[in-house]
Amino acid sequence: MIYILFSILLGGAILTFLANKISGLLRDTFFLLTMLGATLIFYTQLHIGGLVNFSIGSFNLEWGVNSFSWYFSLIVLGLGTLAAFYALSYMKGKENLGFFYFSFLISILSMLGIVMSHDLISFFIFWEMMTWSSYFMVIYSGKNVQKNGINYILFSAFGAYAMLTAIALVYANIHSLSIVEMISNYGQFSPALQTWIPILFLMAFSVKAAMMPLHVWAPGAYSDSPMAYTSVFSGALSKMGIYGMILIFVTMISHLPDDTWFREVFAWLGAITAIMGTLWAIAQDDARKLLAYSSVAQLGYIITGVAIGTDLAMLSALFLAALHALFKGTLFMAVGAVERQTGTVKFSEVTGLIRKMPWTFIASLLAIIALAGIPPLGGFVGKWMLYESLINSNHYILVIAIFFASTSAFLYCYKFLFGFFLGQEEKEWAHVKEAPALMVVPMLLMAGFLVILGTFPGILLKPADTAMQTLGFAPTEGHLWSMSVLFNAWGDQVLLRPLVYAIAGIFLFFLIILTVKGWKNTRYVTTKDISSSGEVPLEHENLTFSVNFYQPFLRAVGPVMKHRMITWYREFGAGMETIFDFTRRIYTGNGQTYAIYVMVFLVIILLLQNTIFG
Amino acid sequence: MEFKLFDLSIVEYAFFVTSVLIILIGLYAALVKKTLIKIVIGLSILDAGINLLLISIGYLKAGTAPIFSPALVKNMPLTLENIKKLSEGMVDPVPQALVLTAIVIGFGVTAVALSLVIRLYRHHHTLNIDEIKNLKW
Amino acid sequence: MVGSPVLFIAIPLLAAFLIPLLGFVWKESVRILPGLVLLYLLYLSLTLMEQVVHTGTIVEVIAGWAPPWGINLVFSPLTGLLTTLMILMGFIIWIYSYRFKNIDFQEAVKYFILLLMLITGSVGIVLTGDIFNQFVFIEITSISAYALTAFYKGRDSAEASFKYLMIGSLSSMFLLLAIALIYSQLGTLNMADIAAKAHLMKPEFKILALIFFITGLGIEAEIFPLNGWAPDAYAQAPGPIGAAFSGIVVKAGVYAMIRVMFTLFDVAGTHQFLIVIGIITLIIAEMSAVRQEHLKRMLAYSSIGQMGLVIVAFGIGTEEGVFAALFLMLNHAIIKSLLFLSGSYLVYHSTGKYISEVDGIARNLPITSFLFALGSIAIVGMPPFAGFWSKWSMLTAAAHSNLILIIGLVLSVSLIELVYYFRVLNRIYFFPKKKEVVVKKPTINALLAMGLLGLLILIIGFYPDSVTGYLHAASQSLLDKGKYIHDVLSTGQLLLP
Amino acid sequence: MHEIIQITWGAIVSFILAFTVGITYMGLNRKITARIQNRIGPPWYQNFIDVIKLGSKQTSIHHGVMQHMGPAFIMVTSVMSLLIIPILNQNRFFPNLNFHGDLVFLLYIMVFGPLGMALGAGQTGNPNSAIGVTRGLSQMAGFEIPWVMALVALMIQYKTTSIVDLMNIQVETGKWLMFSSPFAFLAALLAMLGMFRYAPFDIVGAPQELASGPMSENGGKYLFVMMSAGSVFAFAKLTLYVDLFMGGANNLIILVVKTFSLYLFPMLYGIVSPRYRTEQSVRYFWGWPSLFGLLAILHAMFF
Amino acid sequence: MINDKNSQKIVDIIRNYARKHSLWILAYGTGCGAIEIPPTMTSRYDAERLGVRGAATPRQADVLLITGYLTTKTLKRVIRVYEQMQDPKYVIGFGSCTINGGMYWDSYNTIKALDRYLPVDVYINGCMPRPESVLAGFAKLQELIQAGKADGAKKYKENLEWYRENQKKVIPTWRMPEYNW
Repeated sequence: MIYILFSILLGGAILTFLANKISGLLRDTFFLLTMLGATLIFYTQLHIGGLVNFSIGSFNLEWGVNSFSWYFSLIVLGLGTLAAFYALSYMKGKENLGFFYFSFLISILSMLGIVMSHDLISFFIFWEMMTWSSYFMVIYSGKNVQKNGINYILFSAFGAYAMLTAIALVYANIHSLSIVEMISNYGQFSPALQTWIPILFLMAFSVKAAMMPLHVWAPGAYSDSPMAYTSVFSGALSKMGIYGMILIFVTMISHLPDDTWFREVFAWLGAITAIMGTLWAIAQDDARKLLAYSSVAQLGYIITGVAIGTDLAMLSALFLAALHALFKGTLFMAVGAVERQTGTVKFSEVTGLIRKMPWTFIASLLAIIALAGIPPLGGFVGKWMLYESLINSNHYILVIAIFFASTSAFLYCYKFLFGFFLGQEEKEWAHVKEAPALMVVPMLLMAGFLVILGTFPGILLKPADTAMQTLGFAPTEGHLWSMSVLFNAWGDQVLLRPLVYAIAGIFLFFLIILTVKGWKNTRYVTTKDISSSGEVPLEHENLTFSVNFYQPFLRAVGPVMKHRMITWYREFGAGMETIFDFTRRIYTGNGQTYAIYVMVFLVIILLLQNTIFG
Repeated sequence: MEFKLFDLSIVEYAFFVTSVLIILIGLYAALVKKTLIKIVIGLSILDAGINLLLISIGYLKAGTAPIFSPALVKNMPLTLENIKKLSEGMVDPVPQALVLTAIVIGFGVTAVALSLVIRLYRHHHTLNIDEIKNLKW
Repeated sequence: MVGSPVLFIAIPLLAAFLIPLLGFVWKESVRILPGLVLLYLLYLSLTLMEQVVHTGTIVEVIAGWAPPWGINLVFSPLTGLLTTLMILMGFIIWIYSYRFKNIDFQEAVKYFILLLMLITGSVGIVLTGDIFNQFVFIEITSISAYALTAFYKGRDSAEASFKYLMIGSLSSMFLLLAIALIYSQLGTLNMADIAAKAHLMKPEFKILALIFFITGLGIEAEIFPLNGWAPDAYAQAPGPIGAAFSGIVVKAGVYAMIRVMFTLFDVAGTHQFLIVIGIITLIIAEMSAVRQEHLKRMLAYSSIGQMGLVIVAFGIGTEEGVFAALFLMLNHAIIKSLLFLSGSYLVYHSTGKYISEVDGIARNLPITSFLFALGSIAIVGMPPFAGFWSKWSMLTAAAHSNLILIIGLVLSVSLIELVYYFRVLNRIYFFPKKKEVVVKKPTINALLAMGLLGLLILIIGFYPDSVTGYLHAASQSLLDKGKYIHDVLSTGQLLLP
Repeated sequence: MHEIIQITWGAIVSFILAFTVGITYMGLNRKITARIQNRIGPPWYQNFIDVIKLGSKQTSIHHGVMQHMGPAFIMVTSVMSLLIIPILNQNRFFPNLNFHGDLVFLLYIMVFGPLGMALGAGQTGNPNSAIGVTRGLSQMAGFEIPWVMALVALMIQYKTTSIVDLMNIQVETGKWLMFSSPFAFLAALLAMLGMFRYAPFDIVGAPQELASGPMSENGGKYLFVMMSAGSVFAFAKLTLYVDLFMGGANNLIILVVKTFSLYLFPMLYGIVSPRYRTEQSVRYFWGWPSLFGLLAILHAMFF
Repeated sequence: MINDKNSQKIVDIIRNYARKHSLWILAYGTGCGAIEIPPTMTSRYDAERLGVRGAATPRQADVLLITGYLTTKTLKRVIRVYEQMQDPKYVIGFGSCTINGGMYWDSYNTIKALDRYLPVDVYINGCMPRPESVLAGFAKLQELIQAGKADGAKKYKENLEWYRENQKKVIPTWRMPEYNW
């Protein structure tokens, strides 16, 4: 079945690519059928525990599904399918669609491949396929390819090569590429290898998960790929990094004698990622950039959860991972909808779309509430579990850091909603219509799912729990919530529901009061009708406040943000290029010089012959 | 066969010294002189020096030509010992063969080099190698 | 037996001389003949290869003079593999350049003669078991290479050719010196014989000879700092010749060098020396490639770098290392040829061949650009393409020998490689095209040649088992020195014809 | 069903109580401010009059549905925190939803309303509102840090995130937490300044600069609900502080005394203070209050 | 029950009481009269004890205070502000200039009688009126509210066309949103 799944995706990708030459409709049909077919097969035919293996290049490859990978493929396929529907409408009328759909399907395929690989070599192959297929997406727009594209591919390759080194080391030591064998033999490695293998692996994974020193590719890459793909990119593809990290942390780091340091360092890196990502997100004017930095920040929380590694922390990381896919998918789609309808994604340009694109607004509002972790939605459950786990495992300062990040996150959350949907309704955007249904419905579906998760988090917590049991955790049901009282038993059964109902009840009660009272004498006025010292704003006068939105806050945190990681990298790169440029001057262009080099080489070797060939 | 290089008579010694000197002269011309023609000449000298060196390896004072003439092999069965005995007085033929080949090759290379020099001169109007470096870095 | 290894040298040489004659009869035959010859040789080499892998080395004695006196040709799995590769590359290059100089008949005659000579020489370097014979073949290759470099008769190609010639002359000088040294010491020119008797040499002379060999063959194998000629020659030679250089000539040079170092002498420290020199070559070449403005020059530096990588892999010295090195050579030949072939069409329209002139050319040359992209992605070692498997085997070999620093170095250099290849790719695909650029569409046969190479990349990428068997046999045969000596020297104990 | 009725009933009674007390405090604030400024000042019940007047406004306008819902959002926060925070020790008052009162949940529900209202303020299109919101959010990011530090210190020290547990501990030991964890109290107290948005942290709704900021487009019934929510929220916050640091209260009178004495602090501090700019106030909260918070955490970890 | 007449009466009493004692003023400092507002509000006269308090925006305000002469340019803004206020709303003309132009009676660009443009509930005489008279004005307004006679807004609505006509006479470029109450 796995073969069929993969061949459907691969064949579908190629067919879609080829069909592009024939007709657009055929291409769309192929694309959709492939995606739906893969999803259908995955959910109906694939059973957990199934394994296939075959041999290639004298390596034994093994693919299979377990609960852990099932959980992640859930994210990939769920988000992927919705994004596929979205993409049909979003990409309509753009160029190189065959290329786009091809890369889309290939990246879905490679992500599934990653979670289903049971051996390192196919893991790596799928990993790289994921890298280049997503690279195609990053450069799809053709803007900033030389900057963002190269950044992305360079960092990804750096990570991939780190992983390749680790795999080579493992292979050289145990002569097997099976992940299971690597894990079971891990204890027999030399102490140096025991430290270095996880570090190398984690380097690879933290690139994809955009962890702090290695995150600089993320904002550019996320914002440059088409939004239909960015939702998958940020929602699912970055989760592959998390997937790997969880594997490494659970199987390797816990066997290290001094794993505490390891965990502390990574937890802190995650927290710093969260803080810096948040701060930078606040400073952005481009919605895509804002969401990109926000993704970095959100992944920071997840990394912290993974690094802490207690039952609750891991559960929260898994839960947040799925949740992040949901809300960040929705938000990127919303940005895509706005981009498609208005043609720009700058907060300083677009305002007041709420009445023009109400459904998009509702979806983004719900997603933002979930992102901010505000109670009635699912985001709170994840955040709350993270805090509890941090407190339970005595990481107090981390709590503060995470809390700071998530409080500051409100700032950019508000900026997102305000920038696009609220504020003055300008005449410039009066023509804007709601996005097509094919774009709105996936967003609303995901947003609706977020609402349901707020009341019934068990829907996701149960598969997450099963996944964790695969990794060797005890079943978490029932014993996790010793300290807290919010969920004193399983999350969806006890007190969360009354709370959510109470919130809904209070809200509705006061909403009704507000609405009914003076119903006849309440009137709607346009946003031009505001109290601005008696002045009547003219049609062309834009009174929306959107430039330097959080200037005071940014001034307050200025010292932290003065240094940008990317400038360091860029200066490093420039320095290297200077060195390279200098180096190639060895080739002077004078034939005689080359001849002299030959003689010098000869003389040097003759002089050193005893050292070299001694 | 024996190791001959350090078992030298004065004549042989002279051969070696001369050939090394010629090689050095050729190298000097090829590496230091700036004119293309001189460089080509240097390379030719280099070739000549090496050829001389090769020849001198096979040189045997008062050796005979390495030919098994009918007169020489008359009445002798063609066994290994006999052949060894016969060839003792002969100059080693292999280096000569080598040199012949090398001379031919050197000739070819020089011809190509000269044609290239002509073309370079046509394009650059100079023979100074320092000025012919369009291709660099 | 289908045919003997002699045919690999005899037939193309004969064909090369026949070409001008046949040209008087039927002009088209000038173009067709090399192809037929190469196709036959390809068939021959493939069958022989199959045979050799299963039954063992074929040693062909020329003119009945048994080793160590006569010249012999050794068709072992290793040499057979390289021969097959070279013939294959030659054949593909022939397909590519079938319409080359379509109008100018005389030029075409020269071109095909030289091309055949180049292939003959390279194949001869690989096949021969005689060291002086090898020298002769090296010279044949070199002279045809000089001529081919200068083929365009332009200012720059003459310059490149002259530089190549200068350095090449030095190379031949050192080779002759080394041969002279060996001959004066051992009195034999047969490689197997030398290998068997190497311990008889005085150590100083052995090392001296080795150093002369390294210098002389290093020039052909493009190791730093002996590779000053290479970028110029690669960049100025016609596109298919660039491919031939990187796919055929360099391979022969590396083979010769490795043969000398692995089989002829067993001096301690050669492996470390190879590793060091390979890494230096790799790093310097890749560094030079980053800021390169000329496309073909960039490819040339990349080629040099790859050869450095191959040398490092040889330097690991284990069977895995040699396997990796051979695999790298194979992949490099295929991929770099593809890059040269497609790259020369990408800059066909320009005189400067600047990288900046390929902007947005993918819209006009979709297939060529795609193949270039495929090659680029493959050569930086991205799975699931061919380059990945060779890089991977190289890494495992290094890891097995505990050379972890080398892994790090090689991979960080790969990052540099990635940068400059992707910069070009981005330009090809995503930069706005300049209005005035009039693109030259590739001919059908060129597309066929490139497509074949692309197909090979995919085949090896998705099914590396298709070649690994041969590579293993080849690497074993390289390392098994005793078997080589035995195979050669046991052929024909007859003293006289 | 019975439970739901009890909760609803409790909610209504608590709401009325909080509303009354909160509004009275506001009135007293005005009175005391006036007295300090050597004025007679309005009567203590002046805010009741104001609220009734706002409620009896005949017309009102809104700029869209978000603004219409804004006051309901903020009401959710007020009422929910009121329901979660136990009003008296051992739940002698209506237990409502306070089942033990989870601090993390409380922290998050406390920002629910302001954000909702901020959305409403945003929809008005009035630049002053948006500026006010950004300032408010920035300031929130400021004062939440010492506040959370204080709470985390408590959580560490007593291994619980439940408010009720913390109250019980104080009842059992007979020692108020403001004495047993003084740094936490200090940090929380300073954070409270920001929470109440009195001077010097009143730049959010500064009437002279921003025309009352986020509320500038709200009048009539909207302002009425907001004002009620504000006073209820004020009472809820004060009760929380009393519960956490001052041993809770055994009956309503003690509660009122304690809350009022606590309320005097931001009030009096505000009267004599000028106004900070946003970044100044943010930096203020990240300065001494956060240092106290850190000390509190260290204190909790090592003692 | 709520529609019951008696209970409606009680509600009215409470309402009027609240409205009377909670006057949030929007002091439109048009002219020199604005200088008298600070003494009225600060400790010497302390209008806050009467429930008078400044409001920041017209949306929140009950009383519009026109302090002093009103230039034609300002009139537009004043009208705008007035129309943005929520019912019930009152206008106090402050100083002689709002009554008859005062010392600007022959100025070309001040309006002479505010009453022609906005429905004034209470005039405070004086040039300038002292705080005492301001307080007296407030007291008068409170009286009117208590009696339910402060119905300027109603008048304005009823006679909107007349007011508009007057307003448009003075303001040449009339560009205002519709006032539809």
